[in-house]
Amino acid sequence: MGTLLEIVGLTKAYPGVVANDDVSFNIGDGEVHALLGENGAGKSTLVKMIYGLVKPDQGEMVFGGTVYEPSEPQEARARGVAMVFQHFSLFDALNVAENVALGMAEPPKTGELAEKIRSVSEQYGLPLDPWRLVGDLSAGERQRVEIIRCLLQDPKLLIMDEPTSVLTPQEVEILFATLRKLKAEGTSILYISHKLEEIRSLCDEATILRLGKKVGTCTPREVTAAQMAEMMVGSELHRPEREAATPGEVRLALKDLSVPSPSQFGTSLKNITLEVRAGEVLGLAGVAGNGQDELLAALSGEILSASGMVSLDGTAIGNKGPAERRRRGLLTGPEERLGHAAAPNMTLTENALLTGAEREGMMSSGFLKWGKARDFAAAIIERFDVRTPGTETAARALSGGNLQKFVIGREVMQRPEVLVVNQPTWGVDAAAAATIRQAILDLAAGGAAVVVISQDLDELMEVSDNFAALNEGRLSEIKPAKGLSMEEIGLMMGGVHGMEVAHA
Amino acid sequence: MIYLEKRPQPAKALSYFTPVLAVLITMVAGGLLFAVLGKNPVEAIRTIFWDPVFGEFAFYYRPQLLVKGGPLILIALGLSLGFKAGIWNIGAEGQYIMGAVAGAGVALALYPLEAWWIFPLMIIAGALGGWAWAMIPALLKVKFGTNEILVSLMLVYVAENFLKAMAIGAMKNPEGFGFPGSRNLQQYPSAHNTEVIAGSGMHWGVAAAFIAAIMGYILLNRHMLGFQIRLTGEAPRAARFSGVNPGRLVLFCMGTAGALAGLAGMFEVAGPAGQITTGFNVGYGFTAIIVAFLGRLHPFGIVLAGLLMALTYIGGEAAQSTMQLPAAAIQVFQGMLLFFLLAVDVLTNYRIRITLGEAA
Amino acid sequence: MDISAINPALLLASLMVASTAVLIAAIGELIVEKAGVLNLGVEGMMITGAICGFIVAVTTGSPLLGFVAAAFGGAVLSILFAVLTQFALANQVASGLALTLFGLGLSALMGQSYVGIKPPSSAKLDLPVLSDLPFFGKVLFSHDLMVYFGLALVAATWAFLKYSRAGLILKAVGENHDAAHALGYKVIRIRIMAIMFGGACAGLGGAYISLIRVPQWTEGMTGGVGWIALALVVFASWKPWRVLLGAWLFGGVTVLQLNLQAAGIAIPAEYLSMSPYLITILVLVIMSFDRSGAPASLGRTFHASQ
Amino acid sequence: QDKTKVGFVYVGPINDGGWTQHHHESALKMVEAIGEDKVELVYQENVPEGPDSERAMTQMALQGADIIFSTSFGYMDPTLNVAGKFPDVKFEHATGYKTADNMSAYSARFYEGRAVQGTIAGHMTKSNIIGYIASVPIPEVVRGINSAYLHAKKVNPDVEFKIIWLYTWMDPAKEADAAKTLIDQGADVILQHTDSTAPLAAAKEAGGVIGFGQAGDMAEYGPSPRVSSIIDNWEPYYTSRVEAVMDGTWESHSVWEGIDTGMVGIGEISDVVPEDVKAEALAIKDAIAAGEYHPFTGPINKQDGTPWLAEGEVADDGTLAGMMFYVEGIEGSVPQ
Ligand SMILES: Nc1ncnc2c1ncn2[C@@H]1O[C@H](COP(=O)(O)OP(=O)(O)OP(=O)(O)O)[C@@H](O)[C@H]1O
Ligand SMILES: Nc1ncnc2c1ncn2[C@@H]1O[C@H](COP(=O)(O)OP(=O)(O)OP(=O)(O)O)[C@@H](O)[C@H]1O
Ligand SMILES: [Mg+2]
Ligand SMILES: [Mg+2]
Repeated sequence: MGTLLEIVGLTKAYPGVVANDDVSFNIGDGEVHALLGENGAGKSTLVKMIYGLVKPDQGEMVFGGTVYEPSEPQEARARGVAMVFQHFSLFDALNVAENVALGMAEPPKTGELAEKIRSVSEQYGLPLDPWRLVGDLSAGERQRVEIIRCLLQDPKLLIMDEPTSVLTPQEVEILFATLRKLKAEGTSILYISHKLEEIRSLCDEATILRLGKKVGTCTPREVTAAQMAEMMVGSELHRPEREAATPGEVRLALKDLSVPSPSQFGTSLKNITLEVRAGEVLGLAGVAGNGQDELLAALSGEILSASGMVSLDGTAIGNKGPAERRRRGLLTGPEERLGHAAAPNMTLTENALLTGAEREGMMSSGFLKWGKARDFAAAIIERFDVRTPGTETAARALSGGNLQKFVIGREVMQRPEVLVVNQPTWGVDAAAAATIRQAILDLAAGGAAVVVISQDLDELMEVSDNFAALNEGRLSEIKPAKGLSMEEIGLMMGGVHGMEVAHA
Repeated sequence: MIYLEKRPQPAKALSYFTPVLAVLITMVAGGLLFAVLGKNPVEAIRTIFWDPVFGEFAFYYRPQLLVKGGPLILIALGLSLGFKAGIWNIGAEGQYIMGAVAGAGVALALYPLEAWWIFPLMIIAGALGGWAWAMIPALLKVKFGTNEILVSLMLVYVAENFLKAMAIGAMKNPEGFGFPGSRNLQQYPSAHNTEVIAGSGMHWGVAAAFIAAIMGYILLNRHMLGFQIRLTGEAPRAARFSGVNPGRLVLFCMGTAGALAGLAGMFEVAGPAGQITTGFNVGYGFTAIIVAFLGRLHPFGIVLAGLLMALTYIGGEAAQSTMQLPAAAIQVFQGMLLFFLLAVDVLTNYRIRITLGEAA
Repeated sequence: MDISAINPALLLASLMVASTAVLIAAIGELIVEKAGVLNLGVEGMMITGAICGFIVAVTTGSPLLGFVAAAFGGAVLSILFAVLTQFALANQVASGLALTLFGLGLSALMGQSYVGIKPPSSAKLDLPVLSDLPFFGKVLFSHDLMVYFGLALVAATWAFLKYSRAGLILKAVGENHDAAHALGYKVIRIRIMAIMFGGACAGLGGAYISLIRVPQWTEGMTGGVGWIALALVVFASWKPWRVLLGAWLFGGVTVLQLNLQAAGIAIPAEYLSMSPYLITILVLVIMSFDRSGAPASLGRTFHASQ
Repeated sequence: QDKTKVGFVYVGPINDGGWTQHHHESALKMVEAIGEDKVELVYQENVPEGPDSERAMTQMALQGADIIFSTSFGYMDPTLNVAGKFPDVKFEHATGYKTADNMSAYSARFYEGRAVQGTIAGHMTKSNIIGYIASVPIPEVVRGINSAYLHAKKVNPDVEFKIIWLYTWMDPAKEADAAKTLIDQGADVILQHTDSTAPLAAAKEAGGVIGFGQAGDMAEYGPSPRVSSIIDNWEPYYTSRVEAVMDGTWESHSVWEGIDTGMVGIGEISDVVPEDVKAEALAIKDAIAAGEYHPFTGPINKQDGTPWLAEGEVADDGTLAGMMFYVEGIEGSVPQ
C-alpha cells in the first residue's frame, strides 16, 4: 500500500494557543485513518490545513508524491481532497443540487447534476431528492448532502470531521457501509471522531493529538477504547457517581405540547407529553434538529404555548415568559453558549446577571446591585473551577469548556426546582464534563427534577433515570434508562424511518 | 500582509481614545480638502475649532454651542437607546417635527391666554407628538415585522408635508397677511421657552438635554431596563432567553427616542425658532444620528459629541462668512468625521497585525 | 374637476419614465443585499452618480460617457462603504448613513460650477412602426434608451440569480457567509464586487435623473429616491421582477398624484404629495409577511479568522 | 477710511440658478457699481430659516457689518431680533412686512410681470390650456396666478388654467414631473413660479410647448421654449441702500417695487412670439411702468362669483399683500 499524503512537521499557532505543534504522520492509499484528541486538541485545525482553509506556519505536505501547498479549498479539491465539515457548510435557502454545485469546481448543468446526485446517492445507499430545500432536511439528510458533494468529485482523500455526532445508530451503520465501500474503491479517509468504538470498528490507523502535539499512534482494532482514551487525556477518567433516589412529586409536566418553530427551517413540536418528578433525571436523546432547541425554548419561556401545556408544580405556566418561569424555579441552559446562554461581549458579571438577577437578589425595584452580581459570578467561578482571569472578563474570551461550566454553574447555583439543559457538555473536555454531570446529579439528589437533552448517548445513559428520544418534534415513549439496548435507542430516535428511506 | 485579529475582549481604554483619534484624522483630511479648495487649511481648522470657543467673539458663540447642541444631544440620547439595542429609528427628523407641531399647537390654541401651566402642557404635548409619530414604525415592526428603518424614514417626508400644511394652513398667523408661518411664540410669554440663566444659551431644552443624559446614564448602567437594552444589542437571543420582551423593548426604545425628539422640536419651536414655518426643520434629526455614533452611544459621550458637532456647525458658518468656504465643504467635513469614526472603531475589538510577506 | 383630461397612455408612458431611476438603483441594491450586505447609502451614491454623470456629459458632450462616469462615480463612492464594512468591520447601518451624508456633501461640492447648465440631450429609441402603434406605441416604444436598459437590467439580474453559477455563489455568500468561506469562496471579495455593482447602479439611476428626467444639476436633486429604492428591495422580497412592479407602483403614484392635481381633483395637494410615501409604507407593511427571499446573513459582519 | 461692510444671508446655495443666485449676482454688481475699494461683501449661503439665520446675522454684525440683507421671507423674525440687539447696524429684509428703526422691508411686485406673461400666454396657446407650476401657497404666488390668468383670459376667453402645487421653491425633479404632467394633459404653455429650468427642459423635450424664465432670464432655453422671462433684479436697490448707509441718509422704510424701478425685469421676448403679440405685451409693460395701468383693475370677481373690484377700481396694496383667493374662472382651490 502506497502513501497518499505525508504530513511533515505541521505547525499552526493562534494567539495564546499553539493549535498544532510539529505534527507529522502519513495516510496510505485506501486507508481509513483516525484522528483522535480532546476538544481543542487541534484536530479541526489540522484538517483545515489539509483542505487549504488555514495556512500552516511551518511544515509541509506531500500528496500523491508531489508537494502539496493548497492556498485555497478549490486547489485542494482539484488535487482530490474533499471534506465534510464538523459544522455543516450548507445553505438552508438553496436546494440540494445548488448546495452540491457550490462545492464543485465545475459543476455540470443543473439537470445533469440532479441526475448524478440521484444515481450516486442510490449507489451509496444515501437517498436524496436534489430539489428539496436543504433547510427542510433532517440532520442526517444534511450530512448526506455534504457527503455526496464530496463523492461527486471522486476524491482520493475524504476528510470527515465528527460525522457521526448528528446521526442515529442506524444512520451510522449506513454511513459506515458507505465509507467501507469507498475504501474498497481505493479512497483514503481521514476520520475524526470522539466515539472510540466507532473508530475501532472502522479505522486502520489512528493518530492521537493532545494540546496540539502528536502524542502517539495506534492501530485501533488492537487496543481498547479505554486505552485510546487514556492516550488522549493523559490520565485516567473519573466517572460521575449517583445515588439512587426515590422519585417524588411530579414537578414538571408537559401536556400535549405543540408549538410551531419560530424559525423558517426549524422543527415544530408535536403533542409532547411528559412528567418529571422530584429527584428524577429524564434524558432526551435525538439527532440535532429534531426539536431540541424548540423544546428548550418552550420550557424556558422563549416560545409561549397554551398555558396548560406546561405546568410546574401543578401550576399552568405555558403562557408565562422566561422571567416568570425563572421566578418560579424553572431554569434552563440552552445548547448555544455564545449568543444564547451568554452574551459574548459582556463580562461574566453581566452574564451572571443575565439569568440570576431576580433569584439571586441582584436587583431591587429595577435598579441593579452590581456588587451582588460580581459576588455571584465569583462564586460560580470558584465552585465550577472556571479558568478565567476574573469576573470582568468578556464571555467570549473564555474557552468553550470554561464558558460552558460557567453557564451551567450559573443555573445550578440558583437552586432550581426544575432544571432543563440542552447539550450540557457540548465541546467540553472529559474532566469538565464529569464535573458538570456530577452537578446535575447532585441537583437531582437534592430534590430537583432535571431534564437533560443531549446527542451524546453515553452521557444520557450515565445520568438518566428515564429515557426518551425526540424525532421530528415528537417524543418517543418514555422508558427506564437501565437495560436499554442501542438497537432500541436507535428505534426510539427514529432510525426506523432512516432505514426505510435507505432501502427504498 | 495586514489583517485583523479579534481581541479576546473589547479594549475599554481604546473605546475612549478612538473618537479623539477620529477627530484628529478628520482635521488632517479636512485640512487637505480645504487646501484643495484653495483655502488655508490651518486657518480653516482654527476658524472651525478654535475661534468659536476661544476667539474674539467667544462670548457670543459659547452660548450658541448650547443652543445648537441642545437639540442634537436630546435627540441623539433617545436614538442611542435604540441603536444600542439594534433598533434603527432614523426618522427622528419627523418625530422632531411632530413634537414641535404638537407643542406649538397647544400654545396657539390657547393664545392669548396667559397661565403658568401652558408651558408644561406644551412639554407634554411635544413629547407625546414625537412619541406618537415614533409609535407608527414601532407598532408596525412589532405587529408585522415591518422594517423600521424605512418606515420611520418615509414618515419624515410625511411629517414634512404635514408641517408645510400646518404652516400655511391651520397654524398660520392670522395677523400675518396670509404669509406662511405661525405666530411667534417668543412674543407669547406663557409659551416662550426662555433661558434658564439669562445670556447663557441654556434654555429649558438644553437643561432637559443634560437631565436626559444623566438619566440615560443611570438607565444604562444602573437599571435592568438599560441592561436589557444593551443585552438585546449584544446578543438578541440571549436577551430573549434572559426574559426580555423584544416587542416591548422596541416600543420603549422607539417611544423614548420619539418623545425626546418631540421634546427637542417643542423646545426649539417655543424658543430659538419661535414659530412653525415651512422650513422649520433643519436636519437635527439626521445629524443626531452622527452625534449618537460620535458619542459612541454613551450618554456623556453624546453630550460631548453634540457640543463638538455644534462647534463644526458654528465654526463652519464662521469659516463660510470669513473665508468663503462653501457650505458643501462643511458637509463633506462632517461626513468624513463619521467615516473615520466608524473606521477606527474596529480597533476596540480587533488588533491590526502585519506580517511580512505571505505566510507559508 | 376633469378626470378625462388624464390620458391613460400618457400616464403609463410617464410612469415608465418616472420609475426608471428608482428601478435601476433598486436592482443594484438587490444584488448588494443578496450578497448579505445592507447598504443604506443608496441616496448618497445616486446623487454622486448624478453629478459625475452630469459633469462628464457636459464636458464631453456625450450622454453615454456621462452614464459611464456616473456608474464609475457611484462605484468609487461605494468603495468607501466597502472598506468601512468589509475591512474595518463597521456597522452597516451607520456606514450607509455616513455614505449618504458624505455623498450629499461631496456632490454639492463637485457640482458648484455646474448649476444652471444644460446637459446634452440623450437619444430616444425611435422605432418607426412600433412607436406609431395606437396605445402601446406611446406606452412602450417611445422612450429614451435608459428606460429599456432598466428593463433589461431586471431581466439580466433575474437570469443571473436564477441560472448563473456566479449568481448562485452570490446567493450562497448572502445566505451563510461562514459556509461559503469554508467552501473556499472569497466572501469579502464577492461582497465588495456586489457593493460596487450596487454603487454603479445607484450612480446610473442618479444620472438618469440629472441627464434625462430633469435634466439639470441642483444640490440634493435626487430628493429621497435612494431611500425609496431601499424600500422597493424589501417590498419586492428580494425578487427582481417584483422590484420592477414596485418601481412602477411608486412611479405610478408619483405621476398620478400630479395628474390628479392638474385635473383639479378636490384632494388637498399637501395630502396628495404625501401619498407616495404613505403608499410605500402600506406596501412595506403588506410585504413584511413575505420574508422568503431575505438573505439570512443580511447586515451581519463577516470576519474570517485565519 | 474703512470700507463699508455689507452682509448677505442667503437661503440657498449661491449658484442655485434661481432666487439666491440672483440676489448674489445683484450683490456682486452692487459691489462693482460702488467700487471694490469702498465696500466689502461678506455672505453666508444655505442658511436655514430660524435660529441659524439669527446666528449668521449676529455673526456678521459682530464682525463689523454696517448693513445686512436677509434675503428670505423666513428670516423676518430673526432679522427683527438681531436688529433689536444691534441698533447701529442697518438691516434689510426681503419679502416680509415687519420693520424697525434700523430694519427695512423690500419686495418686488412680481405680479406685474405675470400680467405681461399672461398676455403672451393667452395669445400663444392653441390648446387653450395653460399649465401653471405653483410653489408654496402664499399670497405672492396666488397673486401671480391671478394676474396671469386675468391677462390671459382678457386676450383669450377660452383659456383654462391647470395648476399644480409643489410646496417647494426649487426641486427640479418634481418640477420636471409637474411640467410633463401638465403637457400630457394638453397644456402648450407652461408658467412656473418655481426656480429651476426643469420645466423649460420638459417643454423643449415635448416640442410645441413654450414657457418662461423665472427669477433669471434662462436665456439658454431661448428662443423657444423660453419666450420671455421675469427677472429679479435687485442691484439698483442694493446699490442705493448701501450708498445711503455710506452717506448717512439710510432710513427705515417698507417698499414694494415693480417694473417701474427695474426690480422686476421682463426678459427679451423672443421671435417665436408674433410681432403683434409682442407689441401688445410690451405695451402692457410700458403702461405698468408708467403707472398708467394696474394689473388688478376691476371689474374682477372672486372665484365664488362675489364681486371684488368694481369697474375701474384698483386693488389696494393691503388686499394684494394678503391675497389668498383665486379670481373667478380659475378652477380648484388655494391650499391652506
Ligand atoms: N481561528 C482561531 N483563532 C484562534 N484560535 C483558534 C482558532 N481556531 C482554533 N483555535 C484554537 O486552536 C485550538 C485547536 O482547535 P481545533 O478546532 O483544531 O480543536 P479540535 O481538536 O477540532 O477540537 P473539537 O474536538 O472541539 O472540535 C483550540 O485551542 C482553539 O481554540
Ligand atoms: N476564534 C477564536 N478567536 C480568538 N481566540 C480564540 C478563538 N477560539 C478560541 N480562542 C481562544 O483559544 C483558547 C482556547 O479555546 P478553546 O475553546 O478551543 O479551548 P479548549 O482548548 O477547547 O478548552 P475547553 O477544553 O475548555 O473547551 C481560549 O483562550 C480562547 O479565547
Ligand atoms: Mg473546545
Ligand atoms: Mg474540531
